[in-house]
Parts: sequence; C-alpha cells; structure tokens
Amino acid sequence: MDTFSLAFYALAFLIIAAAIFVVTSKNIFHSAIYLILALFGVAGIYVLLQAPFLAAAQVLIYVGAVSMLMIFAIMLTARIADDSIRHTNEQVGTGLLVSLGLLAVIVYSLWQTPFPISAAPMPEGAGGTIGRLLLTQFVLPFEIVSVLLLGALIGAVVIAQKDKVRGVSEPPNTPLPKPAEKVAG
Amino acid sequence: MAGIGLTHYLTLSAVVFCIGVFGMLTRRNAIGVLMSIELMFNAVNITLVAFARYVTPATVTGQVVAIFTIAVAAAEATVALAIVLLIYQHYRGIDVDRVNFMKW
Amino acid sequence: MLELDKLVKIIGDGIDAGISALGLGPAWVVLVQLIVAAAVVLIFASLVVLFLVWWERKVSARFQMRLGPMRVGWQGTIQTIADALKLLQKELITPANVDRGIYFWAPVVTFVAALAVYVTIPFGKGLIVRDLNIGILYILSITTFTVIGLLMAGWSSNNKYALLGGFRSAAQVVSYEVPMALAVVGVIMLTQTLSMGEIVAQQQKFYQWYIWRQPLGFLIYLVAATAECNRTPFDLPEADSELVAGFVTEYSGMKFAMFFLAEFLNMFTVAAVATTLFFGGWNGPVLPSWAWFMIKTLLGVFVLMWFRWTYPRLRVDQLMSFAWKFLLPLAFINIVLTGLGIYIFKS
Amino acid sequence: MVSDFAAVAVFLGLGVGFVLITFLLAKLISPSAPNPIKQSTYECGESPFGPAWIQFNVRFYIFALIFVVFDVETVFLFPWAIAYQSLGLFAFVEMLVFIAILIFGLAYAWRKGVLKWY
Repeated sequence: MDTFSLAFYALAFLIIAAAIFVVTSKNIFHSAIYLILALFGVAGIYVLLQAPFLAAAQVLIYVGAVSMLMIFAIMLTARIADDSIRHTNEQVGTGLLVSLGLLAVIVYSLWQTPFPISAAPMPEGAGGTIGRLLLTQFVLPFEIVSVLLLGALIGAVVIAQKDKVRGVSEPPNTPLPKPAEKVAG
Repeated sequence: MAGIGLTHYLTLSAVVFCIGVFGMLTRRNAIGVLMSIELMFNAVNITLVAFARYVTPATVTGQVVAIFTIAVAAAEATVALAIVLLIYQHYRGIDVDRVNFMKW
Repeated sequence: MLELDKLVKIIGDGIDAGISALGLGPAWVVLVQLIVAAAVVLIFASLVVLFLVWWERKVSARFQMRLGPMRVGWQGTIQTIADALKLLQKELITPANVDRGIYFWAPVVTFVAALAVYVTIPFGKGLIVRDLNIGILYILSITTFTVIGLLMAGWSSNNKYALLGGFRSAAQVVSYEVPMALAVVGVIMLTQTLSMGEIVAQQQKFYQWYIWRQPLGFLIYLVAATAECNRTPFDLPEADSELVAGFVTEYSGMKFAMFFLAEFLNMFTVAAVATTLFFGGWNGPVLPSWAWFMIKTLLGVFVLMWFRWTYPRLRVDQLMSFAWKFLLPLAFINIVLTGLGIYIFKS
Repeated sequence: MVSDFAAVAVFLGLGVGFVLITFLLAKLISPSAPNPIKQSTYECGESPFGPAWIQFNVRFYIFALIFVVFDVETVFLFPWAIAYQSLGLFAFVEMLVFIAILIFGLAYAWRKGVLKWY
C-alpha cells in the first residue's frame, strides 16, 4: 500500500471512530472532544484532496470557534454532563435502522455511478485562486455571507442579551440588578 | 495515487453522514444534536471538495462552495447555541424531547 | 560564512544514501529525514525553553535590582536544568475527582500544538522544515489547539479555580485572536502569499521590512500576541492573587512542566512570527542568517518580558473592552488604510 | 505539496511520543504515595466546598458568540488579501462593503451593551 492510501485509511479510521464516539459517548464534554478530533481528521482529508487552504479554514473555524463555543455552551448547562442522566432517547433502534438503511442506499448508488473523472491539473490551493473566485464569480454569495453573519450576530445578541440571560446559579425569574445600582450599592 | 479515488472519499462521507443522522435521531441533548449536525455538514463538505478535486480540478469552485458551507454552519451554530442557552434558561435543562412549546 | 544550509543538505543526502542502501523506497527516506528534522527542532525547542526560563528570571531580577539565580553554574545558567530534573522527580498527583482521560491529554494537546507550529518557521537560510504554502494560516490555525488544551485542563480538573481560569483564558485568547489575524491580513495584502519562506525572501533589504509599511499592524500584532501568550499585562488567566494558578492548579510534576514548556514555546513562537512578518526574518548583513533570526526573535521575547515589569495587570472588563472596542476597530482601520495605500501606490 | 504536510503528521506524532515518554519517565522516577487528603481538590487549604462548576459567567459565552462570527470573517479576508493586488479597486470596494456590514454588527452589539462587562 502506498503512503497516500495509508494516510487516507488512517484519517478515515480516525474520523469514523471519533464520529461514533461523538454520537454514543455518555459524557457530552467527551463528545465535544471527539468532535474536535473528527473535525481535525476532516481537515487532514482536505489536505489529501489538495485543498490546504480549506483545511486551515476548517481548523480555524470548526476547532477554534465552533467547538469552543459548544464547550462553552456545555459549561453553561453543566448539569447535563452528569453521567447519571440518559443521553439517548427511545429511538436508538429506529435511528440505527434508518441510518444503516440510508448508508446502504448511498454506498450502493455511489459504487454504481460512473463519475466523470477529470485528470486536469489543479491550481495551487493556497487561497489565491479562491480569493479571485470569491471576488469575481462568487461576489454575490460572498456579500450575502456577510449579511448572513450579520444576521447571526444580531440574532445571537438579541437572544442572549444580558437582561434576558441570567447566571446559571441564580433562581429563575429574578431580574438582574441594573449596573448602576450595583455601583451605587 | 493508485487505489484511492473519488468513490473512496464519497464512501467516507456517506459513513460520516449516516453517523450524524444516527446521532441526530437519538441524542436527547440539544448540544449533542448540534454536534451530530456538524458531523453531517462536514460529510457534505468532504463530498464537495472531493468532487472539486476529481471532477472539476481546473476550477476550485467546489472549495469555494465548501467555504460558504463552513461559514453557514458557523452562523447556524452561533444562533443555535444561543437558542440552547435560552431553552436552558426556560426549562432548566436542554433535553430536546421535553422541549414542546412549539407544539401548541 | 557559518551558514547551516550546507550542513542540512549533507545530513539530508546522507540519510537518503543510507536509507536507499537499506533497500527502502523514497517514502522512507522522506520519513526518516522528517523524523530527524522534527527531533532536531524538538531538542532546539527544549534548549530555547531552558534558556528563556533562565533569562526571564535574570531579566525580572535585574528589573527589580536583584541578582536572580546565582548558585547553580555560572550566573545560575544551569538553574533551569536543575529545576527540570526536580520536576521530573516530583510525584504526579492525580486528584480523586478529575476526568482522567481528558486530564491526561490536556497537557499533551497544549504541548503538541505549541511544537507543531515549528514545521514552517524559517530559522535561517535553508533552515525550514517544510515551507507550507499556507504557512502563516497554518500557524494561526494550529495555535487554536492551545485554547482547546486549556479548556480541557480547566474542565477536567474539577476545581473552581481551574475552571474559571481555563474559561477566562479561553475567552481572552479568542478575543485577541481576531485582531491578531486581522493584523496578519494587513501583511498578507502586501506579500500576496501565505508562505513563510517567500515572505522572508521579499524583505531582503532593511527598507523592505514590512514594519515600515505596517507600523499599525505591528502594534496590533504585538499587543494581541502578548495577550495570546497570557503574559502580563494580560495574565488574568493565571492571576495568582485571584485564581491560584488558573487552569494548571491541579497539575503537578511533569504534567505541569508541559504547560510551562508550551507557554514559553508560544512566547518564542509569537516573537519568531513577528520577526518573519515584520522584521525581515533571517535577512541581515555579515552574521549568518540563523544568528540574525535568533537575535531578532530574542529581542522580541525581551520586549515581552519588559512588558511584564512595566504594566500592571488589566481588569477583566478592561481586557475585553480593549480587544473588542479598541483593537478590533483599529485592525479594520489598518486593513482599509493598507488597501487604500496599495491602490494609490500602484496607480 | 501534499507531501509537505507529512511533516505536520511527523511533528504531531513525535510531539505526542515525546510527551508520553516524558510522562512515563516521570512515573518511573517519581515517588507515588497517594492519600485521600493529597488527592482532594485544591481550594487554598480549605476542604473543597460544593461542586466545581458553579456560577459560570454567561458573559464569556456572549463574547464567544461574537468571536465565531468574526473568526469566519477573518477566514474570508485571507483569500481576499492574497488576491487583492491582482484585482484592484473593485475588490477593495467589495471588501469595504463586506467589512462595513460586519462593523455594523459590532456597532449593534456595542450599542446593545453586550460588549460591556458590567
């Protein structure tokens, strides 16, 4: 087996194993750590697919930002990390059936489909080409992404505003003291 | 790179996607559901980049779309986790099977 | 001159010949070469950390009109080695209620993230393990694992101080990550490449250094980098007077040493990246290139140490406001100015 | 190009190996005499009180939410910065619009007082 295949199978094994742990782990914090491992493995797959820029973006956004946010969320809702609480619902059997069935269908059709493989050379994947595409062919989606991010930002701010959100330890339905009162007191 | 071709990547992607589906269906915890969704997003991204690599290597369009997907996933995670926080405030828990205020 | 690139080439060829003589393929040659390179970098990193710890103690002492370590070796030079040996003999206490797996892997993640950055740091002419084409972006993304490491440590320790320290630290590091990345974007607009090797190659003359065209960017980078390393005045995560030792509270012996090692390594990393991006990397007259790199980088580290004894610690609210309300808008202004500058200059 | 990243794998592997060997060495050399007091959670000499995860501040979380948005934006800025000089004024205006929209978001958060650490 050549190095490339070896790298692929190693990464595939890492991703699949980590992904299984993500969905089955009893401790949600462990799930988050396995998720990070799986996402890092996906970055490795991007490298194999000659998309190093995308790999870096994957690590920056998923590992550095999204996973971290999830860990913060787990922190805020800490009691759920307790092992004694059940973490799966009654649909385990159905879920297994559905996902395995889906997998069978997809994999069967994948191996049946002849894909139009092209052997043309790839431009270097360091981002320059992506930048040009972003600002020429994909200008509109590019700008819309900024609007989407703005929407997400405003949404998050509105939902998680300080006068709506209380510290975890405080009893529900008691408004926080105003900052000014705090200073005066 | 003999041996490893487009189909291998797509198979990997399918496996990860189905693990994500399983997690999404069976997790009780809202954050766990979100993690499963992130797995599914990543599976889709693998297909996009794999197609970009093997079907249209001359243009990197697939990679650009994958970047957009990552951005959308991040935006989704931001809002979803803010909602999780709100649900936690309201219910003192984030068991999605017990969150039923949308039913009425 | 005393350039090391010839030596590196000779060693590389030697490995090539040796492995090929054993009848193994080119993949093995590359693997052995990389392992040797990584081992050399690892040893270099350990030596640098040993030196930096001693130097930090000496510099701190001088700032306070003390002598610092004097007993072990000349001017206390081998004090850190003695300390390292002491740490090696310390009992590894694992508190009863920790989350064992994560508690164990947290120092590993932190240290490996700090080490992996050195894949693409140009130490001198021909002295770069691999000039990755996403160079600086790779460095930025691999360092995000540091945050994960300290969150793991904070969570798994089952200790209030560790938890609060870990999460404070994470909030701080990510807050300063955005201005830092934006400061780097300013340089990338000029270089048009992410490769560290090419960025150095573009700054051969003194007047070509990017600091002259990115002074604001450099200042932003400097402040953000100080915060990223959790150095004073941004050392809130480990503010001993309020948080004991932050996320490392429950770590002892070698496990603690790994966090310590990673911290000093990160300090060297940010100085090395600043050298490469803003101060011409290993370019310089007369002296060999690696000497220039070390001089510039150690000067950068010295500035960080100087900060420590000059500024008092910020409050957590000041820390956050500074990042989001001052540094971030400033970084955007820097990008817009750079864009305008390039446009005017080119036409 | 892809093979360059083998270096990253080697560094990760060697780094993990180094740490594990060091831990093993430390375990062999160092004494081990655990007792319940030594293994209890450190709380400045007092007996540990209550669970460890209490009163986690929600403000950290809001900053993390805003961070995610700006992190994504940074990733979009990098390819733009590389291609900037070859694209000229149009690219500059495009990016100004992009940044302006997000600055608006920052200003909104600022005005709403979320950036304030009360």
